[in-house]
Amino acid sequence: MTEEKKISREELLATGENIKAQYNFLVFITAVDYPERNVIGMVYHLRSLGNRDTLIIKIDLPREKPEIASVAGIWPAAEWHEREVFDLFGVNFLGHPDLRRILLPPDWEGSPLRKDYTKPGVIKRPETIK
Amino acid sequence: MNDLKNLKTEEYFLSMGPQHPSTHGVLRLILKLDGEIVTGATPDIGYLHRGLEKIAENRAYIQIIPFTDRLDYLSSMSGNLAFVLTVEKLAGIAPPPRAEYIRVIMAELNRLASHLIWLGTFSLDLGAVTPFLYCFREREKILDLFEMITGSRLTYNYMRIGGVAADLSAQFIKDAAAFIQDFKFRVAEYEALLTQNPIFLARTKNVGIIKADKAIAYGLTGPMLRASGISRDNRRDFPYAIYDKLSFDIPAGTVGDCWDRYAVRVREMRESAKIVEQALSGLPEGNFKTKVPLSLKPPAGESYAPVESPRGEIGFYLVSNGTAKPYRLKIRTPSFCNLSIISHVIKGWKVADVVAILGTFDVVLGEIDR
Amino acid sequence: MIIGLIILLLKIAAVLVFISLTVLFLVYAERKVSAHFQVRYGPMRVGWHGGLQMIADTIKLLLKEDITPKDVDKLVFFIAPILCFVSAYLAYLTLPFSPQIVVKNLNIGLLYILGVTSLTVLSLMMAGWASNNKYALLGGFRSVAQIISYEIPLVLSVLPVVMMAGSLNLITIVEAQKSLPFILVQPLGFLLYLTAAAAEANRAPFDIPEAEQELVAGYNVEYSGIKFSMFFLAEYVNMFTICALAAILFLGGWQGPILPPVIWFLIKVYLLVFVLMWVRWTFPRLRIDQLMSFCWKILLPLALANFLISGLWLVLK
Amino acid sequence: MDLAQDVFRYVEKMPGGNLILTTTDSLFNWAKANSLWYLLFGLKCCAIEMMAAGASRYDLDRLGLMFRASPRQTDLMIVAGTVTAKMAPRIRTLWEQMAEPRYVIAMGSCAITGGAFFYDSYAAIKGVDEVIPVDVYIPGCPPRPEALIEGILKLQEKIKKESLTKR
Repeated sequence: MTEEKKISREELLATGENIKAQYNFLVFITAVDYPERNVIGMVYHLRSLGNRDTLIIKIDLPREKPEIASVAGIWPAAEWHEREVFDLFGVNFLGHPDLRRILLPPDWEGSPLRKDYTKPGVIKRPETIK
Repeated sequence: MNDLKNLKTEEYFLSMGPQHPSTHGVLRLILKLDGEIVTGATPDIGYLHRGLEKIAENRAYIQIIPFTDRLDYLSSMSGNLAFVLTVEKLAGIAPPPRAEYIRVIMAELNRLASHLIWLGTFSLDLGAVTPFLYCFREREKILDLFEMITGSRLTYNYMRIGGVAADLSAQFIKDAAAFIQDFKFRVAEYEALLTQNPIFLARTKNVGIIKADKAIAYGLTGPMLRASGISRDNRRDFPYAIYDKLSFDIPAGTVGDCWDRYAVRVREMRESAKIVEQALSGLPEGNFKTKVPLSLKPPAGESYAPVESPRGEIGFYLVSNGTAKPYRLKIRTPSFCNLSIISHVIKGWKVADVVAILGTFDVVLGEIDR
Repeated sequence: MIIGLIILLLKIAAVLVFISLTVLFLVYAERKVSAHFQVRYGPMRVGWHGGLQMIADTIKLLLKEDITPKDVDKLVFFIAPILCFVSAYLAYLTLPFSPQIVVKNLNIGLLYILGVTSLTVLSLMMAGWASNNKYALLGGFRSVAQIISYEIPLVLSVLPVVMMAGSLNLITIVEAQKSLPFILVQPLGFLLYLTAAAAEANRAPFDIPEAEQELVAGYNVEYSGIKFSMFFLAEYVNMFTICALAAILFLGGWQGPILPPVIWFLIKVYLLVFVLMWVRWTFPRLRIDQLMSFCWKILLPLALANFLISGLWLVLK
Repeated sequence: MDLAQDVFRYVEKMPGGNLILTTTDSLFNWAKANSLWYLLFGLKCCAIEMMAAGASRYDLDRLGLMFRASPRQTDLMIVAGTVTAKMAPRIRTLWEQMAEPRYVIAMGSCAITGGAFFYDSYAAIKGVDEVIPVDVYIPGCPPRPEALIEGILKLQEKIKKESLTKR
């Protein structure tokens, strides 16, 4: 059974504390960039190892200053996932134990997975399948 | 005695990797050492980060399949399978039954090949060179089987949305069955070299223990989780393809040490051999592919279909906006989550144990870094 | 006197040539033996079945650039490989291949060999320290801990042989085994000796000082070209030495029917070399603390017990 | 190398000296070509094929290739996989640590041009030859072990044409 929940960013920590006994397994955390809505959508994919339920939590963050509380204290697995989102989307996780770039070199500029990211030297592939 | 008290000792840092014989690619571990004992560890990944998730946003769905090969290059079939299942789930395509059987056969053969490489490199990490070559001997036979059908040894690009790229030949079915028969004896051979070897036991028993609650908290999947005593397997829990029609065991450990992780994987090889046997005998006749347009436009929405790869749960989180290209493709890879626990596990062990523990993690940097 | 000196020098030169050839053959043999264990062929292209492989390797190693990294302790870095090779080589000056073929028959031959082979540890430590590399340093430390510890069971395991032969002279020890080789009366001693000696020569499963999977190449990680080849060759020279010593002390040296003594001697030595290779390509590697506790908790008590029982038996006989 | 080069500079000047030079050249080249110790270093999928090439069926040891883990003791670096922006400086360092004479094989499309990651990738380098000089290119994704062996044979041919005086 898959359930989807849309909450605001202030509710995240409280919700997390409430559900962590049931949804004890964090599958992944990721983000999706929606420039036309001016929003970065966080996606938390949780699972209950007991009855195999899935819960997807979605939170919209403003694109200019994306900040959200870290859930690394609730699900330790979140630590690396949040670092990855920080690295590739530039989302700032407040209260994260060790927020550094994880995949890219520390001196990298920009957040590559944002839709408007450009880097000189990157060649766009010509369309072959119409 | 007084002199000893005044002796100044200090901890030092040892950078292991990105080029190191035992980091299985380009993983870098920065170890803080007190003599030989590890007091702290910081993994440094990303030396193979190619930006697959960004590339996927500019590709048609069918063009992404080859990239899924290059994630977990030891078991490309799992990556293929996870991706096509995700797209099929989103677009509502049902592959023909024969294709489902073929997918399972291929995925399980690939699991064997992947576990063989793991077993070989793990024994190599412990200093036993010969099992490594024995494992590669059997792996070559599996690769021959793959080559017969897909034409490729490592990156198969075999699964298609709505089926598979090519049908199994009669020769393949015959050879695969013969191989599985032979393979059962070969597993016994590896076990004779390692399982009860006192040096091997001394190096793995009670080394690098991961407790069950810790394993869940850090999101471990696959053999890593099962070795800690939690029987979780996507093949049984979220059955895909035809796994619900097959009978197989989910081996699990008790302690969660290196030896358990070794034993779980070795037993999994036997189970996989069993699965291939069943699937081969039950292979139905019929079409191996349904017709799917080249520029597939799945409806707007999102989907996630977890698959059990040899390393754990691999899944593609796909967000579509109704065009021919995915809007966002997040790849949840097992090694990435499994590795996140490493700095907690290796603390307090010796340098030699770091190598052994890392060996049982069975990481593939291609899927960690994406 | 001068003629004697010339003969001595010629003998030394002959030993050097012999060692070089032996080592080349040993390296070749190891590659071939390991290959055949591993369902491979090993070197095949250079000469008949790769027979010239080692010559190519040697010439190449001599031609390689000899790197001295910037921050090493240059003098120590330079001396270490030389010391390593020389200490390995010195043992051959008193090693009898047959009653006639020996450079200098010393009365304390056994003591001398045990002494000079222990010098190796100094060179490994020097190499590890001077390289200014943490992997090398770890390798150096490990080798010190390991070799010095294993020295004790090694010596204790050969003492009963000395007691039975009543001499430290290697030729006399062989002569004493005319009726029966000491392995038959000292089987435990033989096993203890071989184990401790394998550890002494850094042979797997005791090869932790250069454990490739952990320490990349251990103490010789920064060495290239000719200096590296000295370490590389010294390892095989040592392997031959310990096997030769085992043959002399336990297997009755060159004694045997029909064949000439030298041939018998080499047969026995190469048999032991093969056993060591067999072990190396079969077993995983021990960890440093397991290695040490194995030495102090198992080998040492066993060696002491063996020593005590042999002594009592000799006295009561 | 340096000493040898000095000596043979004079040899070449002497009339008839070329004969000696060619014989030493051919001996040295024979040794270098037949004793290529490669660096135990893999990046990606191609590294698995490199391992397979070293294992039983293909057995690089037949050609005299042996792996060493320390770059100081190796002659050949097989760049097997995608070179990324984060990895490129490390590859350069490794190459600089190798002792002369050293050779580089770029194995697989990724190491040659970036391969599948040529387009759209913000992190992949378009070919390892942007970082270090390459002697032999082996195309394929990944190349079969036979292709790797072919590449090594080509490299051996190349080494055998070298001369001590001009390189």
